[in-house]
Amino acid sequence: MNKPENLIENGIRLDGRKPDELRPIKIEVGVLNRADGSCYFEFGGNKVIAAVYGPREVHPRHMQKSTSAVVRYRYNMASFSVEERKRPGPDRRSIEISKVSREALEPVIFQEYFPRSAIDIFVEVLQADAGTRTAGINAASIALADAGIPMKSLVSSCAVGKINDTLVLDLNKDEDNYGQADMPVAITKDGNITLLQMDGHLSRDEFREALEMALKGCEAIYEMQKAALMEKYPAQLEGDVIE
Amino acid sequence: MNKPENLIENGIRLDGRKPDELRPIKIEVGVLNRADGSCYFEFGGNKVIAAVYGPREVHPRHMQKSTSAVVRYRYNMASFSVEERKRPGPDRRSIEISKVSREALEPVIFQEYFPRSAIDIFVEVLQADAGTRTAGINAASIALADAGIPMKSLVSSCAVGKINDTLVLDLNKDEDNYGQADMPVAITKDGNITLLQMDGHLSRDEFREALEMALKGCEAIYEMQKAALMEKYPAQLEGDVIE
Amino acid sequence: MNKPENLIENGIRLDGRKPDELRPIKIEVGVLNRADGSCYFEFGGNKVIAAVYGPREVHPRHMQKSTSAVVRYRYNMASFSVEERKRPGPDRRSIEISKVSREALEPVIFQEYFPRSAIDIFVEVLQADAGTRTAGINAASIALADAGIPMKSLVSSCAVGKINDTLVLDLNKDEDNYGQADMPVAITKDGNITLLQMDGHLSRDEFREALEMALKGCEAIYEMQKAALMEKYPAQLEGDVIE
Amino acid sequence: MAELHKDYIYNLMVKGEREDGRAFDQCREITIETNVINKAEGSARVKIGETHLVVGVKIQPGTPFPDTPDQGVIITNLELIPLASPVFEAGPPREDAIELARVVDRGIRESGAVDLSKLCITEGEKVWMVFIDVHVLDDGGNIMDAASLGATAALLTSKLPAKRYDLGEDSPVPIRDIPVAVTAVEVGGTIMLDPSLNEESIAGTKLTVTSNQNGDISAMQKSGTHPLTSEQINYIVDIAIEKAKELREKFLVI
Amino acid sequence: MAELHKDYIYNLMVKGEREDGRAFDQCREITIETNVINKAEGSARVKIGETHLVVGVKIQPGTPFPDTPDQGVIITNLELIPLASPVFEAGPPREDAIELARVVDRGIRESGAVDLSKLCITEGEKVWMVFIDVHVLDDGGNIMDAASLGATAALLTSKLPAKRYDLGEDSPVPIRDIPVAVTAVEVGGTIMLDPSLNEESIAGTKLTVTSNQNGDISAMQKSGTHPLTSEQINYIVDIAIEKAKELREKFLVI
Amino acid sequence: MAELHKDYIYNLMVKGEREDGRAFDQCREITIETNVINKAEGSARVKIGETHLVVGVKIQPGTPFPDTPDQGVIITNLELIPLASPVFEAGPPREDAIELARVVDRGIRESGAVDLSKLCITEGEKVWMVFIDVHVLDDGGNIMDAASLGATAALLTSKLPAKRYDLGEDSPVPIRDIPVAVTAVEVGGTIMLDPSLNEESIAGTKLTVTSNQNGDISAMQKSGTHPLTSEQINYIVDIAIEKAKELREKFLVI
Repeated sequence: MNKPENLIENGIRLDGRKPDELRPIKIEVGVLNRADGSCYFEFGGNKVIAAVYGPREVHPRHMQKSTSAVVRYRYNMASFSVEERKRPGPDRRSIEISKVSREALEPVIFQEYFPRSAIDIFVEVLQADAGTRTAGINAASIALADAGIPMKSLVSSCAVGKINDTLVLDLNKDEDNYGQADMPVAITKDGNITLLQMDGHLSRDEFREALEMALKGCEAIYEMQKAALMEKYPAQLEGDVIE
Repeated sequence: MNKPENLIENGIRLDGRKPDELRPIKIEVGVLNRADGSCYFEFGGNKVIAAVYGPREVHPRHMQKSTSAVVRYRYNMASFSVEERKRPGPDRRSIEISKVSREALEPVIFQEYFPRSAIDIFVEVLQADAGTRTAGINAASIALADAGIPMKSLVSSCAVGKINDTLVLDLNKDEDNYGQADMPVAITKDGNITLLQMDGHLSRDEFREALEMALKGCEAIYEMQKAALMEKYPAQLEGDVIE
Repeated sequence: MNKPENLIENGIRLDGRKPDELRPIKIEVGVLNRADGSCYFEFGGNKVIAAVYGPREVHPRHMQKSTSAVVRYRYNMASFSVEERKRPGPDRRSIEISKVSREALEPVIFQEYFPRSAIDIFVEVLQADAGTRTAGINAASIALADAGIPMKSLVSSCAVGKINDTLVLDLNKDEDNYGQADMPVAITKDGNITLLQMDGHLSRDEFREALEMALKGCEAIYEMQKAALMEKYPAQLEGDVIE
Repeated sequence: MAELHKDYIYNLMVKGEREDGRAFDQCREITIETNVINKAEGSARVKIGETHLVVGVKIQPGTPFPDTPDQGVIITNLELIPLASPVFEAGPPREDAIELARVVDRGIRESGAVDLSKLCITEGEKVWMVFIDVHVLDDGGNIMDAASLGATAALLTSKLPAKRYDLGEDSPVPIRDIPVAVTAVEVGGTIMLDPSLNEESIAGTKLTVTSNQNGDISAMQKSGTHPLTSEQINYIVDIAIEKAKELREKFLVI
Repeated sequence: MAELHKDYIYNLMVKGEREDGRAFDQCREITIETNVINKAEGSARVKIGETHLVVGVKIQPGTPFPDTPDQGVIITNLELIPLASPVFEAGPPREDAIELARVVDRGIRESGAVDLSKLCITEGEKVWMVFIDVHVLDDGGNIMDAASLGATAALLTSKLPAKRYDLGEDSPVPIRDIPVAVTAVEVGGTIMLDPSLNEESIAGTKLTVTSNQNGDISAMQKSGTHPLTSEQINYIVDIAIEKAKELREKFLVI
Repeated sequence: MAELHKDYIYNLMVKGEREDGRAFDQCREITIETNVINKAEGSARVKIGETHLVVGVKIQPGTPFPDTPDQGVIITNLELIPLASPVFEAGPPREDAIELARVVDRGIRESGAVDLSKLCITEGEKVWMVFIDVHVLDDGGNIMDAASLGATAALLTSKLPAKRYDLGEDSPVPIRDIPVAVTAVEVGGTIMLDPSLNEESIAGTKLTVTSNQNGDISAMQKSGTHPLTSEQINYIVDIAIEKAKELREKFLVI
């Protein structure tokens, strides 16, 4: 797509959404056999799959922690997930995303229950359309629950951006390419913020508003994550921390 | 060489061979001082050298097997062994060849005699002219015997190919470049097949015939391998497994 | 600079120096907080900084020596230290320089005092102007003393070169680029030679003269190194090995 | 897998049975879904039993190899990512991943499945580069056949994206043949098609046979350390060609 | 750092104090020296407390990215070399070095600090490539802000070396804005600016806010595993923007 | 080597003897065979005592370096492959292999052995790239001198393969000088030429001196941790130049 004149007109975005509207979300829990927990997550044009292995032994040994589990997170894009073929293997972008995504999830995991062990989270992006890191965190959070890893809360994530001087929820690829700012956020169910990145241009007031908007988006996603888990595990979740 | 009109005419190949004729073979046993066993093997225009070290300690430790030796095989082409200079170091082709060559030899080695140790086989291609992997396996098999590694049998290897719709033994470079199929095979002295790869085009019947042809080629090579070892170790080989 | 007609005229070099004159030297001892010892060394247009850590634990373990310390030396050029930006990371040149520099310093370190431990020397070239390896060795030698590593002697280093058929001390970049020979040397205070490299063209007699010239240059540097350390550690050095 | 379980599978086999009730020459259930990745020029999701992978084909202009200036280029990659199995590790592909990729690649290349000369844009300068990337998501055994099926299925639905590069109208990838790889394992003298993960773990050797529409063989690969006899090989070739025909007709009609 | 010392710092903090006597919203002493490397097109040496680094800017002609044929390129590298800390190791940059480099880079890029369109020499063919290399010499904490300050200061003194490449007269790098990154840490609910190494080691989370001349935000990065509340974030944003203004006026006047 | 054996060699040496009966300034038996690899543009097999290596020279057109647009390029590689010694390991070359390659390279480059200006095909665009690859097959000590001899011998028999690249007739590589490297070790004050593996293992330092046809020095390298005195160095230089003359006359006449 070439740069459109307006990304939003009369309060309606090019894909028909309202400013505070998320893209459609589809969640499947437990889609993989080998992994201890897994989740397929569609978020608009994004298709990601998360797998969790663990708690399990740590290799190499010197990475063990004596009083808690090591959490590892690998965000990876399939070569065919983007317009221009991506070379296989980690690049600087994916290494940074892996780091902040891990840090977005670590605070909810009871790591101290599993000293000397590893909890490995793998997120594969099969199709990318802006927002892959937030989709990955949403998927990973469900996969952790599916793997039975004890957690204080789910983590829910989405971005807020600015297009044509308007704050909008959950940018798609075109809005990201031609927009003025992008700010991915992740929160726990209590509204504590575990991921925050921003680039572009926001005034101090816009930032405050954007953050509020992101929190609301995350809350909506949280309900969908919970529903997906309830459907798979109807009994166990009654009165559980996930709720 | 540009593509010739015919690779075989009146049953005679461009290098003067008959369809079921091997290229000249020259074998020297024990050509290296540092290695525990070694063999220089010329196979037509191929010049390869194989060295065996072991049984010896395994590094890194976690590669040890508690009940048998680890066999490792490294096939490597010298930069100057081919027309266009090859970049030093392993590439995907050499990694695959190393794997199938190792698997061609493992069944004849009494690995269980040497728990926690390594048997390292190194094959260097100094000059390449199609068939380097078969030359390497032939050389490695002799080098293993030269190193005194207990073996059930030697392993003998050669390829069959198809040129101008005719099955021929042991393709040279031009036949490989312009031919229709190439099928490297390795066997033990009992005719058990330990290596089989094929690419090109063979009908079901051609394949059966080609396999027979390969077995005969391997048997001829086996005799030469045995003779070379007998020359070096006249006494020991009497009545031995190598026979 | 394009190739000048003469690099030396009437016994005066393009930068105004006499043939046996060193470039200006500036030494600062103990410039870093985290390192156990450090030294900033300016040698004409060269700006290098050396840090020493140790004796400390060796990682990975298998690099330990049971009866002495391991000395490691990493010479590294900042990307911006040269005219054409240098790619970050070690290259073949820096690996060789690291090796010969380490070997220039090892003979003066009492390695046997610290079995199973490491003495790590890091030299960063911030600005390069020919002679970086000699500047690095001079800096490292002081940093070792600053770290309190027991040493038999300081090591002092400079190069001799040939320009317009004249032997000159301590080549600068232009003299190096357009000169006829370059020969870096390092010595202990007793005049024992711990580094010697040469490339270019020297007759047997020129070589003898060049070596004498280098030794004198090193002796002058040794006095400056000692003075810099005396200034920082006035009391301790009285009657010490450094003297 | 525990030794006890290995014995169980082995003993079943001796009785002529498989853990999942299949006949020795029977494949597990297969599903293929194409066009699953809209950023790719072609794609397929393949499930064979518990094995699950996605193949994406990316196509873009590039420079031909000097020795084939008038032919397009096919590059096949396969990654055994750690998401797909507890035994896979991150990092550069290991020998098994490389072998799998190269056997898939040879199956396509040697069968002449793609008419490479029609992938030439300007001789010696610009040709279509076809990247086949196999992304394994769940290793339930026999990745080989799933990858091969997926690669062929994805190619059959792939388009040359000429429009995007101002090179005219999009067109399908020029397909000439439909290779299908079928893998058998040998366990204690018994030959079984389409091994499950458990069966793979007790098998000494696999043999993959890739065959064409006319029943000819275009690629073979023995993998593993147990020797095979000529008879075993000829038997596998026969049933693999039969099975390939079945699979082709069922899943890969153009 | 020993546990005992961590407790000491923590207890001080509870009493409203910092180890070095600063107020919570006070930075350590800062010195910036520019043009310290004459082989670089621009350079700066920055010291913040015990943290010490050198930033060098190298500029040379290169090929633009296909999607921005009329714009120059900025590439930011940061190395945590083992000279600078006993915990840094040689080898390819790790995730913290990569994160630091990318946050410095985004601060400059997203603020529009450099007018990239003026770095175009021949559209689609040749543009200026600006390499910003951050060489950390001593890690005393808060490398982030030192690196950002250094990068901006070095850019402000950088020249396009047109003469060397026969492209006309040298000229300054076209600067449009002056971004400044300010980092705060959160420790047990308390927010502190410009953390020392000891403070960093007990902090659960850092938040870096990069702001422009007009007080707008151009980049943010939360780093670390402790969650933050909206209130904490908004508070940090406010003081970071104030502090950035101070630093800009003190150190980065053009 | 066992400590006992080291002592034995050392004690012999004190008595003025070497393990293999040579004089201190005597080389082991040398054989050089050229044109041993027909795929290479030049090649040589060198044996010095138990040391055995093959040098292959590959020559192909390439782009000159920007700062020497009218000169060909020489690139020297040396690999210490694990076939050649139980202590060599696979992987990227380590510091000793790199040092060996670079000393061989400097010997050839600094002596002006090859007239690089005659390797220019089209100034600034196309020059001959000469790759000298040293493949060590058996490490019996003093790889340095064997590699240097092999490189020179291979160059002397190398051809520019102009025909293959449609660049006219093949012609010999333009040789101007014949550098020869000679290495001595110092053990407890004694200087020995051409060290065997055992001698190397007890030596503290090696010194390699590469000299030209006219007896001038073109490259030197001290390697190892023992210091040398000026006298020792001057002595080594003298005997190395003598020995180089001998070797040149015996093996390297054009």
